[in-house]
Amino acid sequence: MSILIDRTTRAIVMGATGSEGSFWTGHMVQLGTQVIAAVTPGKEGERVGDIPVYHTVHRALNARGPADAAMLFVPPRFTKDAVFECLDAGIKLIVTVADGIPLHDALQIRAAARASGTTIIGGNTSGIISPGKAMLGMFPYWIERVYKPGRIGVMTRSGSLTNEVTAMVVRAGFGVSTLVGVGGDPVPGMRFAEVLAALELDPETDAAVMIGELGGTMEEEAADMIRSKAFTKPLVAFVAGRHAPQGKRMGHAGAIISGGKGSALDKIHALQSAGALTADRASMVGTLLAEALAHFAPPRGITA
Amino acid sequence: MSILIDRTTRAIVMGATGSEGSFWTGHMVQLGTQVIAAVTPGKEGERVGDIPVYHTVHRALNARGPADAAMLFVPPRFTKDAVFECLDAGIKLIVTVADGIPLHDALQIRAAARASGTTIIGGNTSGIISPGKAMLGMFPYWIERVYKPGRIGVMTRSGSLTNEVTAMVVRAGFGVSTLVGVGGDPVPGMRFAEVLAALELDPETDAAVMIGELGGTMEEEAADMIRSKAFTKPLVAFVAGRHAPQGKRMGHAGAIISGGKGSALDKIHALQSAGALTADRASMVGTLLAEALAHFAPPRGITA
Amino acid sequence: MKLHEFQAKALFRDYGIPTPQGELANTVASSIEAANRIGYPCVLKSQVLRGGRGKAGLVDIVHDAEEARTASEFIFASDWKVRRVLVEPTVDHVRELYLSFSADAPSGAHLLLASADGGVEIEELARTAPDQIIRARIDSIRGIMPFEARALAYDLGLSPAIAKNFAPIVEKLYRLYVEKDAELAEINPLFLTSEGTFVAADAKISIDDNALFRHTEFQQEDADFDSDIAREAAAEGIPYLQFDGDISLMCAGAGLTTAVYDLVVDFGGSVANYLEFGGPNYRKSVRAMELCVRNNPKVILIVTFGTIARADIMAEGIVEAIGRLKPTCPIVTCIRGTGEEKAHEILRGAGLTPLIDTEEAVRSAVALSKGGRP
Amino acid sequence: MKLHEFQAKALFRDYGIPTPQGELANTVASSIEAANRIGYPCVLKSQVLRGGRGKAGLVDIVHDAEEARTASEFIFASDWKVRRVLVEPTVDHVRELYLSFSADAPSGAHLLLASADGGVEIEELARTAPDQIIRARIDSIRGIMPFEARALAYDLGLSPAIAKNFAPIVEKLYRLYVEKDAELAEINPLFLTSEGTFVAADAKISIDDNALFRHTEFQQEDADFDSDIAREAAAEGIPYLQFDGDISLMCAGAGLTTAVYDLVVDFGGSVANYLEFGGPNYRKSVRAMELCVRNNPKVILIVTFGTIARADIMAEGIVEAIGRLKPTCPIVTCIRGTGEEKAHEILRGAGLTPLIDTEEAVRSAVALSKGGRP
Repeated sequence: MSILIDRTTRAIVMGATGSEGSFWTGHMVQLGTQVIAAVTPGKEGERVGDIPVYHTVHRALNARGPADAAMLFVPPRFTKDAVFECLDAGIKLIVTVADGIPLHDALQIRAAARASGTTIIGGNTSGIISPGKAMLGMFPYWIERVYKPGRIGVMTRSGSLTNEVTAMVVRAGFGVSTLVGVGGDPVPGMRFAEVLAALELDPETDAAVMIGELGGTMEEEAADMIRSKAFTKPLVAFVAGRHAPQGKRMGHAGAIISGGKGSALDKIHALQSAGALTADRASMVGTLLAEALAHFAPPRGITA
Repeated sequence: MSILIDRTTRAIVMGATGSEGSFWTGHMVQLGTQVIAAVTPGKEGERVGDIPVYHTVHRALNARGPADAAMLFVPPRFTKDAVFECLDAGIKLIVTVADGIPLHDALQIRAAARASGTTIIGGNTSGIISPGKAMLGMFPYWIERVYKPGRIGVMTRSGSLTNEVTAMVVRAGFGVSTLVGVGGDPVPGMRFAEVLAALELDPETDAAVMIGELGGTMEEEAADMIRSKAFTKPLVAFVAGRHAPQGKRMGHAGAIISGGKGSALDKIHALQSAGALTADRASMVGTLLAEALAHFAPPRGITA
Repeated sequence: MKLHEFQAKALFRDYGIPTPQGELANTVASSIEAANRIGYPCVLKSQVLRGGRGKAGLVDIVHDAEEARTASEFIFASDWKVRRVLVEPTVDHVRELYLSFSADAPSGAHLLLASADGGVEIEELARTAPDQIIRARIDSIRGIMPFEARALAYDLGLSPAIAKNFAPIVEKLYRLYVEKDAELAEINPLFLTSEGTFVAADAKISIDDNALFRHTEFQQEDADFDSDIAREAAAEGIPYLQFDGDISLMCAGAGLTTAVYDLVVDFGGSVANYLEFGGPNYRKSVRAMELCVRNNPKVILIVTFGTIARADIMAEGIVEAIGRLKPTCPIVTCIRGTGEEKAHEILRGAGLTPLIDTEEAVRSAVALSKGGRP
Repeated sequence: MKLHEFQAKALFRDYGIPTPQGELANTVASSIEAANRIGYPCVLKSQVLRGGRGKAGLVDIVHDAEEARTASEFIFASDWKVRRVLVEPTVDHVRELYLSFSADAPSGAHLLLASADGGVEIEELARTAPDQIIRARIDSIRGIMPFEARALAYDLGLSPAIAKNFAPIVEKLYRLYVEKDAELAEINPLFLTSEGTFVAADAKISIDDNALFRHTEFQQEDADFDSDIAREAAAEGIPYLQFDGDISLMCAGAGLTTAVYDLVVDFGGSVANYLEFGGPNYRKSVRAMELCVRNNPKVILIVTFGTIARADIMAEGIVEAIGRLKPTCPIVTCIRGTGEEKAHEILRGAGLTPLIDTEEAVRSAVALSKGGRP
């Protein structure tokens, strides 16, 4: 198993006709993802590889049957509209890679996700991958040093850093069950705590790796999950931005200490005191994982 | 039993400090309704009879405990705000008598009711009464010729006509379990079909009387309920406006034939063909009720 | 409150929806001048709120000044009391579409209706070609989103280039509909030109009366009322409808008054006016009866039910009104409810015969209206 | 994008939120003239985007022209590079409140914060008197409703008469916050006058950079950037932060660049600039390196990971940039991912030593920055 996506997931892709969209759509299909339709207004009748294109989500679903998921390669200013189009069609998992979604749009996206019980991943993310099964996003899964199937759930706010950290997971002899990029925005559609809740239930995930960074409260919420025993598997956390100066945005829109809150050190402290293992450097992640799993008695229901 | 309200219902009243509000609040209490608090912004600390007044719904509930229902004596232009204040506080039954709620406000009220699973009765209604138990509204229950407890569920779009028709129910020897005034507006918060669904489940209701009128589609939806066996008890319908000319609003904002649809005759035809009994005149309602109940084998679960 | 076509089109232009560049004229002479300025062929459109102006010959395409004169003379001389004519250039077009927003009561959503086959009444279209009508429900709290306008355009079968021009018209009409609290905002026909652009050839907007308090920009004109009495009743806040029969109704509540109307017709009578007396207006007896009396009815029929509006106060008011207005026609009263006994005493004191059964009262009124005895 | 106080207050006035009637001055002389016109006492407020201007003595109440001269001379001579002073009358007030809107990420709502005890920083208030802060979450799809503003007013303990004046300020600030796509809209302090009315004594507004495309009314000024290089990087769309250390970072992705920043400091080095190279900018090697070179760094440290942005293309670009810019400092490269082998070939061909381990690369760069060997 894995969380959120696997070989049975039927996905549509919005914006698959663009150059980046078609590149990654091809790779998603190569990895095993069932892409049943593409949606680009004005391009119905065209094809992306073997995938037929429709003007709208409804038309795509009418023609091709129901979809479980939507992958959005849509510019940030049109993302809210695309997300609501998917919500309107009842799609329950939406992944958006757009970097630069307006804050108020992101708030409405998050609010709609909560109200409708939909999982919306992103924006500003590489997406989600269950290596060897399916991908909705932009992971260079073909680099074996970095992406290997396994039993570690990974969640991350960063794309580039994820490659760095998962390479360390692989180097330590582990692989990844599902990797969820929640994205680097201040208001992500899905939060770490929600990923942990899913990983907790996944019998094929033994432990979690969190790639966090300064800004926001997601790492603290994850610590609360551990403290309240809502997440009981080992968690190894790497939090970037320990030396980031107050008030400067470190690349990601969400990566900023504001009002004296959200420093990486505060987060590391919260995680440590909840019982998580924290890595100061990416290179430590593999060792900590091995250590944690050696001491960890798997809870009931986890298959060996 | 009864539907929606009874002696256990804990209600707040918004606008109870006005002259009409305080008159009817007094009568609601006299009839047995538990009114736990009144809400009028700016008047916290005052009292309406024995009932303490608060600035806001939240403050009222904080001080007096949870409420099941809210009765609104609030002018039409402030009704949407008051309804959303109650929704925000989690109140699950809201009755608003306001006559003249703007159409777009009414649409949002109806949409919010559906989204949140709340029952909103009105606007432009006399409210709801379970005679002998409780009342949220403005019924002259003290006129015994008209209001008597019993086993007939009544639903109506009109206040004045209800007195006329219920008097006939009483004259025929019956009484009322619960009377729901859905109101005379084009977009009521609760519709006939929804009242029927509740009456169907009420073991203390043997039959229903519907006081309809021209305009809208509520009577047709009620006919559909009978046709689909979602309502299986006898239904006697009186539909006003059989001779109303097309394109004129007959008093109620909702009482208009538009686009050739919504005539009383169409409604009567729909009801008849679904198996309802229809009364051309109010005076026939009692006879038809007696006739229907004589032939009706009460379904499983109805107590004698 | 219905807007005239020229008012609705002015709103369209405010919201960026293209319309023909017309001129308003209020005489035969100014109509011809406008037509000359605009050039021929052009179209003369009577500005009336009633439906059916086309069938009545009140919309006419004219090809020269002579035709313009004939047409506008016909229009201004008609018994429709036309006061204004909108003179517009004709617009070349390749297709007529239908587009409207209105309320969808069961869902609480706004209802978006469109058809690639406009030009006829939507009701006729719904009967003859229901498949041609595309429906969408727009969340009234969230509001319309671009994808909804786009989906409509494609579901109408428009080509991508034309869909791109259509979707903004949908969003603009929605904004107008919402911001102006319209019950209905309709473009029918919406012309598609050979260049792929859109022009609203007609415009129907009805503003929600209950929301007029937040739209002081809309003022009902005197001429928009059915009668002077109707206008005065509206100013007074008394619900009133003008008819031309024998019996003036003065009844409490919309539902009861409507039911009484039915009974009058059932029993062979006819109604002079519908008037709601009671509810918030139950103290306005004199004013209400005065409006009835001005219709010279054969009978005034009063059917009410007292609640907080006490029956005895109504009875007092009626007696006072009779004293001041001295109506020459018979008056039938059926006043029940709170204070009923005292009310009947008062009515008897004034020589009236109070009844308590609505049907009996109506029968009596109908008999009196036909010159019979009650 | 942060707005200056005078810009934010102009927006307040557009939205009907009262502010003191101030004047903007950009020289000592014009400050004194403004103060003379406004009358004494009045307040001189330096218009700077950094926090802490009060503690730095850049906000001053003056009681006569002489004090105005002394204060404004001090302000314009400070090393804060103050270019403008807002001169405002002082406002009599009986109380200072706090009011703001910002985003609440977990709920997707707008966060309304208020306190009857304003004047200090909200963070300080949160620490010292958390009970004094009233919070409300405003549905971002439905928007604020009057009851929410009213509830806030009463929960702050305001009397009915004052609550009636407060609630509209809340709704107006919300409208501004939403319509201008603000990340933060804050009034602190919000003065309550002895007449029971409100005046915004300060104004803090930050506009969401990602939404600036729909707000062409806001233009970043050159002087608002940390450096000329930062301004040029912004114009180019290259994420860039100005520091003053030894090592210029030129790395792929925000997370990795931030992690490299941490490592540099961990290993005892210092950063000259943060620069993201890669992602959409991976073909901008020459421009990116030029920006780094202008900081005269002791080392340029390149750490990237190729995906669709191929490592070999980045390597080619770097070699081209070196050829054109001929930087005099050493360059450390750590380029991995798609096209890695070819990339390393290219780098070696240009005399560089490609590394594949980030930590090794950072250690090497830090050593080089201290004059050591890698």
